[in-house]
Amino acid sequence: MADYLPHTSEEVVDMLDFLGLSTLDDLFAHVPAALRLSQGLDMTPGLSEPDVANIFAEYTSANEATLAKLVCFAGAGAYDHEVPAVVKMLGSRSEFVTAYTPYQPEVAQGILQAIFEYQTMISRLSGLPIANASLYDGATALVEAVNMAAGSTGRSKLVISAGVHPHWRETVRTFAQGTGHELVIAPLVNGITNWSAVDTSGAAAIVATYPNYLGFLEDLSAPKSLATENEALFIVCGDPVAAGILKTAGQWGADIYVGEGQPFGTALSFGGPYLGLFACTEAQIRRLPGRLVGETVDTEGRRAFVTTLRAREQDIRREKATSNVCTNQTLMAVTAAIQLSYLGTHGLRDVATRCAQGARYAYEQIVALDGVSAVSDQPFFREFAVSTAQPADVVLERLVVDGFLGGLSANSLAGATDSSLADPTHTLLITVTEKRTKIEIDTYVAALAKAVK
Amino acid sequence: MADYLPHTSEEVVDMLDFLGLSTLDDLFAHVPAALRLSQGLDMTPGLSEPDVANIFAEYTSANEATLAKLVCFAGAGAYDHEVPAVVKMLGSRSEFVTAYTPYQPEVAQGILQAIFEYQTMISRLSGLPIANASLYDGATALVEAVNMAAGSTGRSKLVISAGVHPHWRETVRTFAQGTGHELVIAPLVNGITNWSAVDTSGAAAIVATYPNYLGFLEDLSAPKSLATENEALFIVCGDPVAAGILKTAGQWGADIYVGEGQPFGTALSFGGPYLGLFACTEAQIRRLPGRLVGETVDTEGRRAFVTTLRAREQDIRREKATSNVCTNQTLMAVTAAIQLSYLGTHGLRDVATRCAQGARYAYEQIVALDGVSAVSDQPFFREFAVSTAQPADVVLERLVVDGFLGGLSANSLAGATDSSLADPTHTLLITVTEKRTKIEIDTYVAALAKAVK
Amino acid sequence: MTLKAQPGGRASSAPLLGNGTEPTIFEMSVAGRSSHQLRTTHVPAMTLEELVPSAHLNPDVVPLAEVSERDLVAHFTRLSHRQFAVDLGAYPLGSCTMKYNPKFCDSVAADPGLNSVHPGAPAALTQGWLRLMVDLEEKLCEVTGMAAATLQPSAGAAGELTGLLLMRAYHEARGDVRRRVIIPDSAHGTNPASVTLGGYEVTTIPSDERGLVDLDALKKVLGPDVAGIMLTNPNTVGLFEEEITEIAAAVHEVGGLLYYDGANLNAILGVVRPGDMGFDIVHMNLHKTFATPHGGGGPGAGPVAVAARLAEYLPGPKATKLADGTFDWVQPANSIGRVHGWHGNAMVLARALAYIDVHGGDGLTRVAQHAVLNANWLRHRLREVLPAAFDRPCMHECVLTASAFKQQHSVKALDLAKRLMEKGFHAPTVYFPLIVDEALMFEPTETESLQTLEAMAQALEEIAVEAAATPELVRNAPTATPVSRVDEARAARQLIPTEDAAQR
Amino acid sequence: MTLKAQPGGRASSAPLLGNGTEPTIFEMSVAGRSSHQLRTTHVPAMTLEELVPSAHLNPDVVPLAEVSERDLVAHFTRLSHRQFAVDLGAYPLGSCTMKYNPKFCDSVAADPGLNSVHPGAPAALTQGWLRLMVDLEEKLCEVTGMAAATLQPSAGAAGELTGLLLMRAYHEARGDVRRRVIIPDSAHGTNPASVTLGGYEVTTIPSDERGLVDLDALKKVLGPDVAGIMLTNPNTVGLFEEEITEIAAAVHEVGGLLYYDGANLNAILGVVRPGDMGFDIVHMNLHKTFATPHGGGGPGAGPVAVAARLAEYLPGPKATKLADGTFDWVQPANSIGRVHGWHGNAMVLARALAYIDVHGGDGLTRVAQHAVLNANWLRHRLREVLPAAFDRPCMHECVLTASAFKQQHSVKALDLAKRLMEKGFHAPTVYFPLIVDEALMFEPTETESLQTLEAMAQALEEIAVEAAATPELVRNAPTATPVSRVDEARAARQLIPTEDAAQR
Ligand SMILES: Cc1ncc(COP(=O)(O)O)c(C=O)c1O
Ligand SMILES: Cc1ncc(COP(=O)(O)O)c(C=O)c1O
Repeated sequence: MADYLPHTSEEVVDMLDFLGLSTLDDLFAHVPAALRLSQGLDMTPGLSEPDVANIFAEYTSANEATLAKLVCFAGAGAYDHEVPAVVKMLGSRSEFVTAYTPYQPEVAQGILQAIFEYQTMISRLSGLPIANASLYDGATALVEAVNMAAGSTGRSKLVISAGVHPHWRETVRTFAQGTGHELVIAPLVNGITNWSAVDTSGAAAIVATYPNYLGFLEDLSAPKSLATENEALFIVCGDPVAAGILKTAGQWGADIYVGEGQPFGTALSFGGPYLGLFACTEAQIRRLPGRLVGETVDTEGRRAFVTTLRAREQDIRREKATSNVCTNQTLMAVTAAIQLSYLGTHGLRDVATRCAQGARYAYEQIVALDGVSAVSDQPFFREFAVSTAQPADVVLERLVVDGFLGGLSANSLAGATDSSLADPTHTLLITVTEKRTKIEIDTYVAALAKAVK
Repeated sequence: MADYLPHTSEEVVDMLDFLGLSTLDDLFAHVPAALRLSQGLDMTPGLSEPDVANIFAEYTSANEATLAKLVCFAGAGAYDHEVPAVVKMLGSRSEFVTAYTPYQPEVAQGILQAIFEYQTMISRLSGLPIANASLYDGATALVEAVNMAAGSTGRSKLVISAGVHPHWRETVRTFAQGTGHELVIAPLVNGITNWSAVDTSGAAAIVATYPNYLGFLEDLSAPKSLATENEALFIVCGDPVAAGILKTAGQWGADIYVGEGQPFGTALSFGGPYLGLFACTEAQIRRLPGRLVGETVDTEGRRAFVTTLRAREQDIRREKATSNVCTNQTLMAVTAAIQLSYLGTHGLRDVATRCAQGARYAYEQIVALDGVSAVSDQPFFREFAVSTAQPADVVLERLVVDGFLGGLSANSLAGATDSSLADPTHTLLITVTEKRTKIEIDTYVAALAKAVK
Repeated sequence: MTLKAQPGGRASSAPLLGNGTEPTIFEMSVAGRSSHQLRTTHVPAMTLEELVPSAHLNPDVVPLAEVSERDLVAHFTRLSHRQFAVDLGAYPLGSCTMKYNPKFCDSVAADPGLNSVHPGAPAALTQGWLRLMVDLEEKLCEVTGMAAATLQPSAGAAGELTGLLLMRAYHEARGDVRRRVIIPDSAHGTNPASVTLGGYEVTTIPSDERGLVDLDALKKVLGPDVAGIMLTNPNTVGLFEEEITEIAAAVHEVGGLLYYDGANLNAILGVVRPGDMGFDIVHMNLHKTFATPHGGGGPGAGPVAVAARLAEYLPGPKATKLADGTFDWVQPANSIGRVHGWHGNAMVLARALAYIDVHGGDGLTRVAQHAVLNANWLRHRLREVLPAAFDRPCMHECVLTASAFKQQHSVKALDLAKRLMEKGFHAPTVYFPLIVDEALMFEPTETESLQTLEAMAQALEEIAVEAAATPELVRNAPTATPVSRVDEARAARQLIPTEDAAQR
Repeated sequence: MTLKAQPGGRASSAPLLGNGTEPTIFEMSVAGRSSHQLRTTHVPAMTLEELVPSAHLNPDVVPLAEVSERDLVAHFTRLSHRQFAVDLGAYPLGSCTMKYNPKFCDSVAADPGLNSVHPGAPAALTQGWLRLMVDLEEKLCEVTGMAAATLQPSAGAAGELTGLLLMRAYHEARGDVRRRVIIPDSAHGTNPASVTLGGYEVTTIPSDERGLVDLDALKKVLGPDVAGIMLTNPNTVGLFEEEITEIAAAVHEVGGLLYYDGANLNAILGVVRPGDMGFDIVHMNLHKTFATPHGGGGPGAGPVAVAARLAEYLPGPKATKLADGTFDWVQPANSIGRVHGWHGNAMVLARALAYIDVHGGDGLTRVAQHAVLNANWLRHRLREVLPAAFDRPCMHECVLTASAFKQQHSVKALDLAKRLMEKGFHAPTVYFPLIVDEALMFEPTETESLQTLEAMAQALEEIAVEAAATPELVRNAPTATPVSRVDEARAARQLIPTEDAAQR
């Protein structure tokens, strides 16, 4: 029996007395008796924190795929980047952790200013003027983006590259059940999108990705032209780390940028909470999903920050709202602002460069292995797909024995029959972040050489 | 190459320029050239934090005796008590961690009030009206206590029970080289002090301990009477956890209380930093070592706290000071205040009771084992000594294989020839805290049964 | 020498030393300064030009802040001193359940055994995580009285939309085309927004004078085109819908489903269950009821639990216990698909499970009892100062009205709320629900002590006196806070959403 | 119903919401309330009476605070908001080296692989710790230019006393009875206190007009009864003792030893070493030079390094590398014995080693260079406002004098310092060293930026103007802080050292 309640039994009696009641049950007298649980919940009784810690020790010990146990070459939207102690410490300050949404700006300048700084950083990394205060994750940020495009164009057809992460595509498909959007998937050829294979006319949005989920970089001029031609919005799903060296979404002409912000200070966390990045042009601001913080002044003329354009928020617009997002991922956004300030201009560039260097160093050795062949001759950033003679899942199983989470099989992400790949079950996605050392890569390549045989 | 310096190279040039200098070396021009290092330090160059983390991973993996690897039955002044997450979190708030000694009370009320609360708690646990803001650890707190007694009585003879922790006695002996105190050690018989074996006349202090380092509880009326008779100060070294159920030092008539505060929220930490507890009667206040916080008001009459009786501090009294303690262990004192507030009146009592229950439960099984015999028939609190047929160090080695840090051998603490024990090498000290479960104790006893054979 | 950058080592912006403003991190930036350190890898250092075709390279460098680690720490620590939080004081924000978040649950989530696991790792390597999810699902089903649940939705609103898609899938599987979802006028704004995104039309029904659903009005709008109804119970005015059984029967009768908005679940834990009331779909806000910290606006988690007949439509893949005792990802037969990039906000889920395990069934019941006790005590204690909008026993929160203050002293609910902040408490929720004039919605939660409630009541009594005697003081509040009242209109009129916009 | 206890959920004491006072934890206490949880052990529950003879049982219960975990957190979080710290802003407290403490070093110390190790565990089970200590000793010896070191002393003052006992042991081993230790009048108060406790008499020598040791004065007091001299170099006025070689020769000539008070070691890292200057015994303040956080007044660590001929006297047991490559505890041949209950403040030692490893030899040198650069820049920048006590290049800190302010405006150094706190900076050290009238001792450290120094200089310029124009403002400062100027005299006169004394 454990809880965090302050009331002593005398106080409970006094309080009930004040209310003219005699038992705690009396508080629920107006709840129909037939509905009330007579036996309480069928659940183990309360345990002390140390007892629960013991239960959790069983969970953790049953996880083989921790970073302490396996060296990580897996990615696909969840990356093993460095998170320095200073970022963890600042991001876990309890004023940030235990605050609510900053509805009262006078006592929430801490969160508000941090979000303002975050918005500035995401705006710069996306190359677009407006960034919101965060969305749930990359996948649902894309949902908001297509909804924005549909609302903006009054159309419902979405042309989406098959290079967009399969989970993101699937998520868009799920929510399209409500919005009625029609999805047209442009297939991959040679690892990059073949836009001409689909009919883009009447599209609300052209959705490209940079790099794509196989790791390859596509020239985005083509989809941009298609968007312009068709008066569709151009949505770019972009790896925000790539922005350390590669062109921004804005530079490619995007109207909307979405991305997964996990690499900025958030642990792998078994997939969540992550951070949905969202930025757009000024033209779209009235449809912006989620919150937006703006600079203003207080009554004494001092700079202050506040959530703004609230009129657009779902709690005011109700059924006319274009998004229902309320709670978002503020703490991850604050953490991203801290991590990006830690990295600074040159740090992000260094991280991105090192990713590209490591990936290339690994790639050249790996495609030379017996039993491995290239999937594409296109450039890549920090990950790439290769074909394996053995099923990729078998290869991964073997690599575990040598201490590696050796990547992800394409079929585990996209299913065994994804149209975009000749054979997902024999396609392995390999990621190399700035954390991977030459020795780790070399050992990994040696293990892979055995595993693919 | 890594550091935490803000200066850009342009700024360094500008700053040197402002000083009329051209290189950083010029700053040291007045340091005789012959003394200056021409090649720098003979040390590995700077490494990044992750690289250093790798070095530290080698240290940690070479430690077999962590709590994760071995269940702990060792004590002797360093105890494996529960430290809840909430205490760790509060104690690591960076305002507490990165502040200096509260010399400017207007911006140090946080630390000052926490110390005031700590002083109140230690005063109550010791049963004495004055407690200071902390000392280094139990051992050096005892040094301060005997110095106080010597100063107060103008004498230099110290009568110390052999039951006082051997390290503490040794520490007192070390510092007596400077003060010239004479140490008289009262031996143990049947595990408790035989005061009549020594001449107490002319003593500055009678130093008893409660419980003693073998774990046994002594009746302190006898040493108290001796102190009274001889007009010596009565110093009690006491386990502060015991104060949850046992008589306080004040109740036994102590003039000075010293203790080791590690059990109050501080990890085992390989022995430090710990927390020296110190309390005394009002009569001794002018000789109080370390700092003291007092309540007062600010110019607007609001309650405020401040370090007080500074006149007694070494930085003012210089060679006339009776103690040289400056930096103490404030963070541990703040942590102790947090932990004791977490426990509360009943929590401390529960912890103490459970220690006694666990120790007794273990004891009764252990002394019944073949190859183990009792050292004393005296009562004990959370630890006890037993005689082992095999050398205690051998027993401990065998217990490690079964996953236990099975206690400490008396000879590892007191040397092989400590006068207070028949045979320290065959004496095992066993500790049971509130964390030890019945299953752990039972398994331990079973392992011990094998190990002592 | 240019010294335009702001000092990182000056604390004038910390409230500890007065209330100047804190520079932005960009204002503290000096080109060439840095904090970051990278590990030694010995990977060959190819140039960018060798690595990537130049068409892809950004000719410019994206500018970020360039600060020392020392300044980084000072900046964000000072920002934290400009932020109210549960850990600093009472936060009676109605509908938000700002209870104390046990630090133990944070420590669970800080364990690399959970948080360093890649979400794409094969199930065989993540059995601990899958088991945790299965255990949590089971417990959430017991709490809500439902048969199965998805843990994927990231927040309450995401849960709502997921629930509506489940409703749609259910009806469509029956070839049943339905058009409308009924919502009471007191509902939270996310409900109608979710309905729209779920492809339904909203039919709003008025609350009656008791603050409850008007059963007759409901019956009038029910029909075969009604997909379902969304309710909270206790509802957003903190009252229990006593006719819920009748409501459920009426909705079910026309083939509609009942959706339970779980934002107020804290009130009924272990006392009464949505499933037993007749609900078919339930979302929970783990960040409310199960005390996972709100993070200044997220992350949350909004699992959705459903009755057995809806289980086949749940999002997938779902962590599932197999016959052999191992765990794997299984896709429900007619799943609506994913609603999250991976498996949900896993670390939030872990925290919530830890919270549930510590409490157990008995502890959760006590949570509800004490939450309701506190709200009723406060409501009754304040009856002379701020009357309740509906004068009946409330559940975990009470909606009071300041309309008398507005009429008599031109002091609005917002003014009272702002002034309360200067007296050491966070403001209650104001102007919600929309059906109450000058609403002040207090949710003290079970973790506030009687003494805190009394102090808050006294503060409100003081403010009531001030509102009469010195209304300006209240209207101009707060002034002792890091900034005084903020010009919200200007922020919207003259939008400055980034530092770069500010510079222009 | 009694409601005397203070609310735990009211934040009026947090500066965020004005500056009321925070109740003590005892004032928040309500009998019967609690936070603590104990694990399930199933150990048989004997009664106290069964466990311990009644003569030992306390008939009363020792009262502690009884608060909920929520109130516990609120109280100590609010207290933290009433506390200045390095992480909030510049802390130029001279002689204290309040530099930025890297969070990485804290993370090292948070590792259970280090901090969950019992200090009494056999050496075979703690090889990692022993190796860490050996590695640290080696690096500290390289930094100081000494042969061996003890890691036991808990702080600088403990190191001093240890050093004096080593001095004594050394002389006594030679049958050499010596009586006196020489100390300059500028020395820190712990030096003479340590000398007394070491059983020696203090002979104070005056500083000359340069602020340095007066070599002639020194020579006059030297003699065969001099055990040694204690110096800091740079000394406590921040100046390098340029004649250190001559001083060393003179002291050594009479058979005395040179003790180096390492409080100011930050100034000379990698530039010049105490051993090379002729010192025989050196203590270091790891909490200063090697950036282990000060913790509001500790813990620190004060290792003592010595020349080869003193190594045999060092405290023991010492972690030592054996011929076979393993590590064990070894007692130096003629050890003075233990000066710590166990092996020293181990977690502080680990932090310091991490700090040293990150910097390496090159980084440590940069630390000293930049610390000295900052101090000189500040001294020169302030020359018109606050002249240096001694007009020559300083090392890592500068001692300025406010005597003109006192004479002209009756504004004391303390007043300037208090006012500076309202402008966002911690005060410098005041009235130390004693030889400087109205001393203000600034040690900016290397981690403050040029912008911070400039802002601080501007703040002091503003204060100088205020001192002339509105001296009351400065004399009454601070007022914007959590409390205004504190009545120190009353605290001493009417001593209230505990809540219980306050109650009486
Ligand atoms: C009644 C009600 N429903 C739904 C929500 C939306 O939940 P979330 O913010 O987690 O998306 C809220 C949140 O404030 C709420 O109060
Ligand atoms: C010059 C000098 N010597 C010695 C000391 C004492 O060091 P500690 O406080 O670590 O005991 C100090 C500390 O302020 C100091 O500044």
